[in-house]
Amino acid sequence: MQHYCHLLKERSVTYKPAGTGKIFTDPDADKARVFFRDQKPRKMVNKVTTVAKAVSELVNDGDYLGVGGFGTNRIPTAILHEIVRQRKKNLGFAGHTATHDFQILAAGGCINRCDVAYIVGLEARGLSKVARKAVESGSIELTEWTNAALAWRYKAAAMGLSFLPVRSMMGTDTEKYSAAMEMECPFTGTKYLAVPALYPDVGIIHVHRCDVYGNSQIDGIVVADYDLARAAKRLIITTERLVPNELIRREPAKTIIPFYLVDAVVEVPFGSYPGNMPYEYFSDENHLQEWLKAENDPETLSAFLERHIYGVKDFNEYLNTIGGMARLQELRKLETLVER
Amino acid sequence: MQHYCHLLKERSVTYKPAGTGKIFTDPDADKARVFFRDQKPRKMVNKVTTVAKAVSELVNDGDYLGVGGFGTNRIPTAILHEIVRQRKKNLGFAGHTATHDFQILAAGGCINRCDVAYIVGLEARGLSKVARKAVESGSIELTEWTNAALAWRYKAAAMGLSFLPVRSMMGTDTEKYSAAMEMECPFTGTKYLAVPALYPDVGIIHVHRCDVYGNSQIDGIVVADYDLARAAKRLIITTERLVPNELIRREPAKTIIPFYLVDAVVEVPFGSYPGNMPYEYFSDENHLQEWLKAENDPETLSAFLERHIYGVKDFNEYLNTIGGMARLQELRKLETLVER
Amino acid sequence: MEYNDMELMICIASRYLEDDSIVMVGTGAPCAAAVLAQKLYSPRLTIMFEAGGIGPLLSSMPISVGDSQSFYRAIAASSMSEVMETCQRGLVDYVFLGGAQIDQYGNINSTMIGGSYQTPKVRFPGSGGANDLGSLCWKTMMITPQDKRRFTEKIDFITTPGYINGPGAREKAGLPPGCGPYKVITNLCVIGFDEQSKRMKVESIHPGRTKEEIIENTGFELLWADDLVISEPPSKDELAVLRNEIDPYRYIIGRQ
Amino acid sequence: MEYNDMELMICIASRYLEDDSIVMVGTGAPCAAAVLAQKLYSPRLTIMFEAGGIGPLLSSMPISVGDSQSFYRAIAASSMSEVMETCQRGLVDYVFLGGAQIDQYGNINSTMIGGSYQTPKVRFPGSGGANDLGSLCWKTMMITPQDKRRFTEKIDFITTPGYINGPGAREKAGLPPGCGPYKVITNLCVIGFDEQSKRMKVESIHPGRTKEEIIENTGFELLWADDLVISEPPSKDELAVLRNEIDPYRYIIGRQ
Repeated sequence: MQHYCHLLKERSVTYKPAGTGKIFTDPDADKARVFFRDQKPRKMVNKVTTVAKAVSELVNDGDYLGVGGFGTNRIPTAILHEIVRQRKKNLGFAGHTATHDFQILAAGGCINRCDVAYIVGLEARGLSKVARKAVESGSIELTEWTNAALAWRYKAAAMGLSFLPVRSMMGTDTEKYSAAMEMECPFTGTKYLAVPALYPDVGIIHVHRCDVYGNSQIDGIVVADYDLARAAKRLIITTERLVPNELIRREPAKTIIPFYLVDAVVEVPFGSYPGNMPYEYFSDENHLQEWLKAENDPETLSAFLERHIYGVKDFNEYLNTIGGMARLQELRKLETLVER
Repeated sequence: MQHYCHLLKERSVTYKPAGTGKIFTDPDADKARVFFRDQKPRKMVNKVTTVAKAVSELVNDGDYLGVGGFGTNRIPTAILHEIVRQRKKNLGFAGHTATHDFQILAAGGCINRCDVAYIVGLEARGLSKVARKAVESGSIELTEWTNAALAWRYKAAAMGLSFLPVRSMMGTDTEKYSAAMEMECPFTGTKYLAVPALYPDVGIIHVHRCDVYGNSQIDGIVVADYDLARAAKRLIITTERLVPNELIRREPAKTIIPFYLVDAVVEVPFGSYPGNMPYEYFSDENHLQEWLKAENDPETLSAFLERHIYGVKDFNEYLNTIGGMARLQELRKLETLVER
Repeated sequence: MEYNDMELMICIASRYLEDDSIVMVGTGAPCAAAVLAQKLYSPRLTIMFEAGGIGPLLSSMPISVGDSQSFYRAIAASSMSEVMETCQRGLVDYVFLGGAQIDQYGNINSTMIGGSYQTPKVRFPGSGGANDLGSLCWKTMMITPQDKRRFTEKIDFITTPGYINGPGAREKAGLPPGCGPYKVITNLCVIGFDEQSKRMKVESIHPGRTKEEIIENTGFELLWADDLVISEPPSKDELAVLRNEIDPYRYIIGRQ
Repeated sequence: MEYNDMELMICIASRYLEDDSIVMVGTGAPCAAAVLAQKLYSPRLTIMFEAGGIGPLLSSMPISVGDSQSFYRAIAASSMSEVMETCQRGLVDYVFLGGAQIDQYGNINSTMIGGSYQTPKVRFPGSGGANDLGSLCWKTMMITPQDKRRFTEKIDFITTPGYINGPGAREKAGLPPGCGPYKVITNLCVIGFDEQSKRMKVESIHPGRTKEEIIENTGFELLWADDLVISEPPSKDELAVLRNEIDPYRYIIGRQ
């Protein structure tokens, strides 16, 4: 009979900082446990509110944000705009393939620190000058990570741990500017980097449907939102549609986010605009290009932001500025996953 | 701005064996990577076979098994019977709420080592005398764990790691007879137990539907099967129904097990019998009671096993011995999740 | 009102589950107590099962904590790791555990008695998820008949941690601070745990039972609350709901 | 046949993707190469995207690796951690990466140039998942124009590990053994990596290009394969499928 008991032996090892980056959030799992015990709303009550109230009550200056979706896909645009509109300042940000989401907050000058894997690009569309300038000017303090590292940092928190071991980043400058620690496997001696659990102050996620309690379902890929929802100390859900609790209970295996993780629920149809909402509408590539172009010049950008964010009172008014329902219907037609 | 950089400091720590248990499977993630690279079937080809062939070709004497479902719920009974019928010997077993599944293999005398959290009971139904005797006689070498520890050991493997840190088991005899290691968090110094990744030689999972390639969907709770499917070196899927690939592609978010994890696919309607298959049929409590009663006496048990396992040629014949379609229809009526 | 021990224990247990909390239960009496609490005292109590079922609308009692009932019209049908990690994250308030032996610090044995680990005299079902839940949920509760065989000075195997050997021992062992045994509900009394010593302390004696009877049925020295009271017996309402709605076939309450 | 550099690179890249393997791709040229491989050489190639899409039937090219296209009629729509863990588990054969600079060991910079880390002269999009994929997938490939600015002796920032500084360096750093850069496909040639030194070695020169031209456009010393050949130019079939089926609007192949 084969055993692997030779792996069980006492030994001393050294934990070493692998990089010079900073840790912006407390990875302590015990403190998170106490917070979750005392502050997470285990009341199954109606949590429906407005975008304005959700932001004013749950997002404070200085908070650290985790944003759901994937840059221009299933992003909570309404909340991001409102954060800019309410001129929130000194926010921290988890930047794992953050694209238009980061662009919005950078344009608003809201961010002063960032765990970064990908923030200044918009994938195939080009780069955001505003985001880039914010980073190059040193106005945002950065710690370097990778997409997987940030996903795993959420996962560590979601698992109720203070760290997880990972196998990427090693041997690179990405590691050198991270805040990971070198460690090794207690059994095999395999080298690992430990990444600290990331418990954001506020998580913001846009979903396909949820009930008034916050029980939420997402169609298609979930990116890192399963773990973000569990890691976040406070969680704001925006949803394409509010649905009866009965509908959630009909297919409970689809529930990605149970109500007890959720602090506020807002129904925001077309809430991912100008991003893509799978099965609902495609991204508005024209508007995204307008954003990028507006960034070429500070005055143009000011006017652009005034027109689309500062000068409108809410997300529905923003949708009017881009062509309203007529344009939205076009985007619905462009969506691959809408059967016709 | 708040930082937690005081957590980043070099320090020496000691890893210590926490228990006297044995490790039955190799937790080495690098060896698993090479195995997966060279042996996992990334060919999207028809993998449909028979129960007899799947067992004779993929289960070897001495292998370590991981069984899906939850004891009497969504268990791969046909494969378990076939393992007994083919008189496989010296198998290892991961016992996280193993009930009727372990009972079958214990009755066949197939197991000689077990990572154990729960194996001799059948929950509210009572205890299996055969399973109990196998354990009490010392004929099965045991290492002690918990349900979560075993689920997390699968998860470590599924994540491509050699260990995961966990917060249970500490301070108990459960820990003392485990093969965990004491360690601490590289950031916070929080105490953890490290549990070794569990890569079983063979995983066996019963699902609601899959295509000929092995793309599999499960309705309802998945228990630990998401991770088991990823951890297993070889994977046998039995399915209530074979469905066209097109059906899988219609709802890709439902795919729990992609084809490249799967070595063999067998269609076995009522394949979890006498267990419960959610949305399909309820458990046969009468037959489970007969099993328990038969175990009161070795001769009765021999006759029982002869009648239901050794003396039949396959699972469909077994279903005939318990009353065939008439009985199965009754169980369909007893199922809570079948709407009427 | 007439009632048996099982009915008594379930009714009393149900009163300790606060509204707007999450309780992890197994099959049988704990599940009945949680559903009774939902129906009478804590309508927004969320019931969780370790195999993955979260917040089901239980029509009847599950036979297995992973059967179809355990996620019938649930708010989520998840996985064992999801449920266990929810506990590890600190979101689960109560758990009910059972066992063959318990000591004065609330340590529970559900693994084995006698002999050695590899060849025990009697092997029980084992931890299952009990150790995890007793380690990670905030308040551990127990419903159990009380006798000297079960309530012993030294248990043969610590499957699930209570307060181990006294104040600070859980934390020293590395377990998350601030949780541990909360109430033990027996056929004779309700036992809490002394804040200072973390030892069992009787808080209320069931109607018709005596201190002497409790002492006789306990293998270690018990502490007694200064404000020791007589337990409120099962109410008419409690019994009616339990008998008529929750367990009409007396699967659980008929077990005595 | 006439073809441009982008078409050439895509067609050549597509031939290196073995059937029955898994390839992780981004948007643009790599995705086009993978789909071309599927259509002509490796029908059972599985395409994966880092945001969670697995095995889609791509009708057109995604704009984002997380958009609806990335899991259109996919075999699974999963998550970033699922995809990254599949890489970490050793199941993903190929990954295509891009970058602003690359050195002779195949280390890639997609993070920044000049200045300091906190105030770089130019900040690029960053690693995203590139570092993870280059660390964890078996064979890293690159499609890139070749010039001295990109192919430099010393890159400003190692975003993604190549062979770091030579044989054994990846393993010493702690990365999983046995993986690393495989092929760099440029507008001038196909470059592999020398087994001994882990340095770039030119394997085939594209039709009409010269050794001198390659040297001129490279900021470090290249090795040359003993069996150096002329690359097979894009075939009629390859170009037809690429132009008519994969990128009819020339979004990618018109970029030059």
